[in-house]
Amino acid sequence: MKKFLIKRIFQLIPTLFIVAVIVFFITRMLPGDPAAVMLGPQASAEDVAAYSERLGLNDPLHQQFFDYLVNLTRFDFGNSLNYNQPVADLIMERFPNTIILAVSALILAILIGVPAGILAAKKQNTFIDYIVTTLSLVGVSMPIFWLGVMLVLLFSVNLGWLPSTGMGSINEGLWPFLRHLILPSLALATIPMAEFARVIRSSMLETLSNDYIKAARSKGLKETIVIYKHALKNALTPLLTVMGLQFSKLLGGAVLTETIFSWPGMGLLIVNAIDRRDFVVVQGSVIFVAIIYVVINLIVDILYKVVNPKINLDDPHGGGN
Amino acid sequence: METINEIEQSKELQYIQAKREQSFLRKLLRNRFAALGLVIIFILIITAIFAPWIATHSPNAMDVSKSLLSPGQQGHLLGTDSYGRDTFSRIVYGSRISLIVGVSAVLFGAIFGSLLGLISGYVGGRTDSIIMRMVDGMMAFPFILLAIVLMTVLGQGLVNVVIAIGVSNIPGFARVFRGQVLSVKEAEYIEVTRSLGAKHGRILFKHIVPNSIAPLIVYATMSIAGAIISEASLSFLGLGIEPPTASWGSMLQEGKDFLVLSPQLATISGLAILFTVLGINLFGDGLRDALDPKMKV
Amino acid sequence: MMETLLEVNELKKHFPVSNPIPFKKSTQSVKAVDGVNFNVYQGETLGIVGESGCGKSTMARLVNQLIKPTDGSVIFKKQNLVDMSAEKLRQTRQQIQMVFQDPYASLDPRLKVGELIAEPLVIHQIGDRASQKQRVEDLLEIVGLNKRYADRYPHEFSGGQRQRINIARALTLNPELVICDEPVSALDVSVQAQVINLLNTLQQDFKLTYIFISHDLNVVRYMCDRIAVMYLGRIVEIGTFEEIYSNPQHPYTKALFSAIPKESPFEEKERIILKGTVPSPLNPPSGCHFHERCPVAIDICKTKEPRMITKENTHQTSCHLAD
Amino acid sequence: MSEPLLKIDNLHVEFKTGSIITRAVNGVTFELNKQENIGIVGESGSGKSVTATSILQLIPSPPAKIANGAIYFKGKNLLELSTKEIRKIRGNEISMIFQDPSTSLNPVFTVGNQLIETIRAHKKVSKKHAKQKAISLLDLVGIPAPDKRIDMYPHEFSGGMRQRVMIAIALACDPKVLIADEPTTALDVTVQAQILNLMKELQEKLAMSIIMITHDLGVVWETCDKLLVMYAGRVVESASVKDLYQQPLHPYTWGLLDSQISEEQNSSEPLASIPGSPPDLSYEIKGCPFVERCPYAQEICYQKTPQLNETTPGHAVACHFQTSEHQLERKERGYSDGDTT
Repeated sequence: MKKFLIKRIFQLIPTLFIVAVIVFFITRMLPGDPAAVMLGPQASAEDVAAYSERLGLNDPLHQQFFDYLVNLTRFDFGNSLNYNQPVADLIMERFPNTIILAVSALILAILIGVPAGILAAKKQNTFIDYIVTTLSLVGVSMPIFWLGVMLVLLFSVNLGWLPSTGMGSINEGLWPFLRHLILPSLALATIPMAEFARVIRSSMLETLSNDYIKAARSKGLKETIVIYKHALKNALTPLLTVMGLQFSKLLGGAVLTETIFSWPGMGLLIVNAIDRRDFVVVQGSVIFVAIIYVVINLIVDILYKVVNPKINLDDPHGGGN
Repeated sequence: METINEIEQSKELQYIQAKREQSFLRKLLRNRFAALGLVIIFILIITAIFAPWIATHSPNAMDVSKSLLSPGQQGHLLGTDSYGRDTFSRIVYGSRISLIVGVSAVLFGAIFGSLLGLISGYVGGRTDSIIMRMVDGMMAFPFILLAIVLMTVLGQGLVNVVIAIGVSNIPGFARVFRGQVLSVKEAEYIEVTRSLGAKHGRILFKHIVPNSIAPLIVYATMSIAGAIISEASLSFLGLGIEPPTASWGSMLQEGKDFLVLSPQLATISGLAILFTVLGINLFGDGLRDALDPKMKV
Repeated sequence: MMETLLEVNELKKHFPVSNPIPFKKSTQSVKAVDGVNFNVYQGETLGIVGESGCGKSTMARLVNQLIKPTDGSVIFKKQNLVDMSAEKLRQTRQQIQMVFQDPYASLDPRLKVGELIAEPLVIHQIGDRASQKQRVEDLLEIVGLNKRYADRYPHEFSGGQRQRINIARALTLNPELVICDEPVSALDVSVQAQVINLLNTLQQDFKLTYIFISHDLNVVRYMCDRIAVMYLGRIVEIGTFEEIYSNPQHPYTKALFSAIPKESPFEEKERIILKGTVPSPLNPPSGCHFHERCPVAIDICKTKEPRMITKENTHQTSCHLAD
Repeated sequence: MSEPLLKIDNLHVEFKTGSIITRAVNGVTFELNKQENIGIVGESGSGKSVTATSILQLIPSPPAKIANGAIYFKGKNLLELSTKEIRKIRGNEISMIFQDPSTSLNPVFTVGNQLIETIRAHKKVSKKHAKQKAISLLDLVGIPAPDKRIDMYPHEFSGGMRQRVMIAIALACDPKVLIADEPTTALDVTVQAQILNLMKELQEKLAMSIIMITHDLGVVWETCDKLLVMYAGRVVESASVKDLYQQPLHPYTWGLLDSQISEEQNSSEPLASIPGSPPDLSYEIKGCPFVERCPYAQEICYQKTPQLNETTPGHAVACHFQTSEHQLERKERGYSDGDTT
């Protein structure tokens, strides 16, 4: 386990480095003088020159890159022109909101998607299975921004039950908070929910065809034990991968959901920053999301070990006698 | 000798029948869902090709006096938008954008991605490590975020949308193809071919690539669905196709502001995306099952 | 004495176990083949027996350089394959062909049987299309298959037929040495007998030399002139079958023979039941690799590696007690 | 003779894939007595494993379906039992071990867990008591340090040790019948010897009956009293092991016996083999299923399917020419080198 952790952490370094490189060069590829673009057309030449100097844009490229890396390691993403505060502060302010949204969507997706998938596998080729399969296929094909708009149309515009935008403060009580959370998290949960149902269904079906399931039945175990103990735990491994992947996607997918529902999270921050050409914020936020993404993947890998003892993470040849 | 011939004959018959049973197309079409998907895709393609004949109006013709008409009013099948443009015609023309972006972005990603995957998987060792770390790095951006950032840099426009979505597709293809190449590379028949003295080129293109391509085709199909959604998302965020070109995503964005007055604007453009993507996914699922029920993508 | 076709000296293959910390060389390795010596004579069949994990399959691949050895030499017709240039090796290897265990996995499912059998000719640019086609038809006939089968795909054949296709393919280039890695273990008994007969007929007809790897002692006994018994990466005993079978020297060989199931319900068999299981090649026991499981081990076995000693004629064994 | 412990009566099992129906088992009948060991041999696709898994109804359904027949255990027809009732028999009165011990143990649970759940599925005992019993079972099957090994995962055991664990699980509730489906095929020869030895010992100790499914006649000679030879989903010959070895009657059995390589086999003589391959069971078979490969085949063999008939007490064969009127003369090495395919 220790060896594995060391190995994984070593692998993070090049990945993060490449992330930093990509973001650095993308922002340097921006058309025109970044300082001028950022300050807008009404800025004077002096202002632009001063801002360029402040951003270090006049230094040679390798120097810029080096400074940028050094700042990164200090968790310094620079200052936002628009908000007039450090990007790190902005991120720390917005990120928890995205996490709230993403986690509630994930929970929703697990609570509905996983049981539905198990049920479909258990009742393969029955009416229930067809319903789950069809719905989950529609779910994965769903453009979530459209679903968001439709939810607003139905529940806010037509029925007037739930608010269409903004986030409620927990200080005002649980219900106002939840009222604001329901629609965005439902919209965000749709795709992972459908994905989980599909994955768990197919991995359950695959697991159920294994020899040890036949062996478990031959021991006279109840079908519920065979399915919920023997098959489910084995079927969880692929689900975990997908969960990790989907959770990371949730953080990214929140861009659209947050825009539709004006949810003050990272996604909205990035979209607004792009609108206002606030590239310091874009750069910082994107790197931050990428780091989170990488960390989540690491956690998923570690969880594997917990779920499946056979994946011997220290032994590259796996298993063995 | 007579009996031997009889046996041979019956064997031959069995063989032909078995071959018919196993035919890939039969398997695919026996799956009703896949057939339905194929029908949807077919309709989409027909619509895109014959858009000028199907559309009732010019998609970009504005007439402010006719803005926000309800479906059916004044000969506008699905009404008009705030500029008075015919919604039906814009939906019809929008199919072109979806199809072009979907197919070309995936082709872009598939060509570069599978090339990287092929090199990475076949050569292995340090080359593999370097390529895979790069792919990991690209993978560390949520797909849509990478596309957004790229669009910000590249600016709006059809070609740029294709490039942005195409680039975001590269790491996925690289991973899928690498995994496939790695497993085929270990197959015993590759070892046999090596033992016969075959050179790398032959092993790669005569054996490994043909045997690795099936999952790639399924993955590509599914990716087209994803690319169509991505294009719509970008256009929805105002980062995609330049107005006034009709794109389902931008139509949805416009419609969002008129939910109360004319809800059909947002509803219909979204449904168009949903059905297209659903059709492609149905077909992709069927394709996967027909190629190899055990294959995972 | 017959002419030596192949000479294997101190052949070793250690697979390094990857180290979690990058840029640091691994200290551990799996010693799959750990110092093996033997000769193969023209026209004979040398059997290599041993249980799973003993390194016999790795050795097969080392002989024709599908895997590069860590150490040692493989001398085929007086030429060392190990330090040969890639192109020279490619040419020389035409004379060494392989037949693998799994008849289902060893044929590319996307090529027709005709293409598969002709592939060696295409690779080495021998003959034109017509002559290649003729050769394919001849070969199909030689291995007892209908020549119409050339237009079919491998999945349309049974295991036995596929193994015939594999054999035809190995013969395409008129090799001198054929390495058979468990060629019949995946087949049913009756089919197994067909394939064995075919291999024997071909050996006579084409003056082939075989290295025949198997875990089935009965098959080896029938097929082979000489056998080598492997245990944990080393040869523990080698000799003609009569020598070894009538007078096994190494305790492992004795246990292996005693484990063969009875040939009839009337046979009474004295069994040597070995303790424990085969140790990991990652960490083989000191001294004689077998000492932990050996029923007759003495102190010296734990510390000193036994050397190969000649008992009679060609019969050699590496056991302290046989000294 | 008393009532047999287990009686399979005219069992038919079909597999349906698409429009194709494969008749994997086609009228198998046999009896198993108390403390008897029956071996079932046959090549792949002969229906031996399907027969064995059908007894406890463990074949996946669909695609498989028991189309006809009855399986009597202690007088009850197992095929008529409810799922709950059959569950009480599985692992309790009849248990099973499988070919590949590395896939038949669940990789994510400790062996102790898998043993204890079996015990507790059938006996109302405390967890602690069950664990005690589990340790003693591991000890019984010869696993060293069972109190420690009980908390280990299957992948920490070697192949042979895993099969021992499987045996321990099968024996957890003192079954009357043990069905062993190729229990040593995946194992090395020295390990096979260990396992067969263990099974023989345990059978005597625990007084059970064994159905041994195998393709290896050597395993049968080691362990069985009686032998059924299966071909194309049917029993073609059944007899006591010694009878069958000395006086085999069916041409297929001859081929099977002859293609075994014996010690006396002269390497210069070709091995006897059976030409061709078994028939495709997804087609209606007319006549004797072996007819295409039988060197003695006559007109009637193509027309009529032979029934399994006793020729002498305890020895039955399904061949038109092994009745009292006709008797085939077994040719020495009757199959010579039948290499035509």
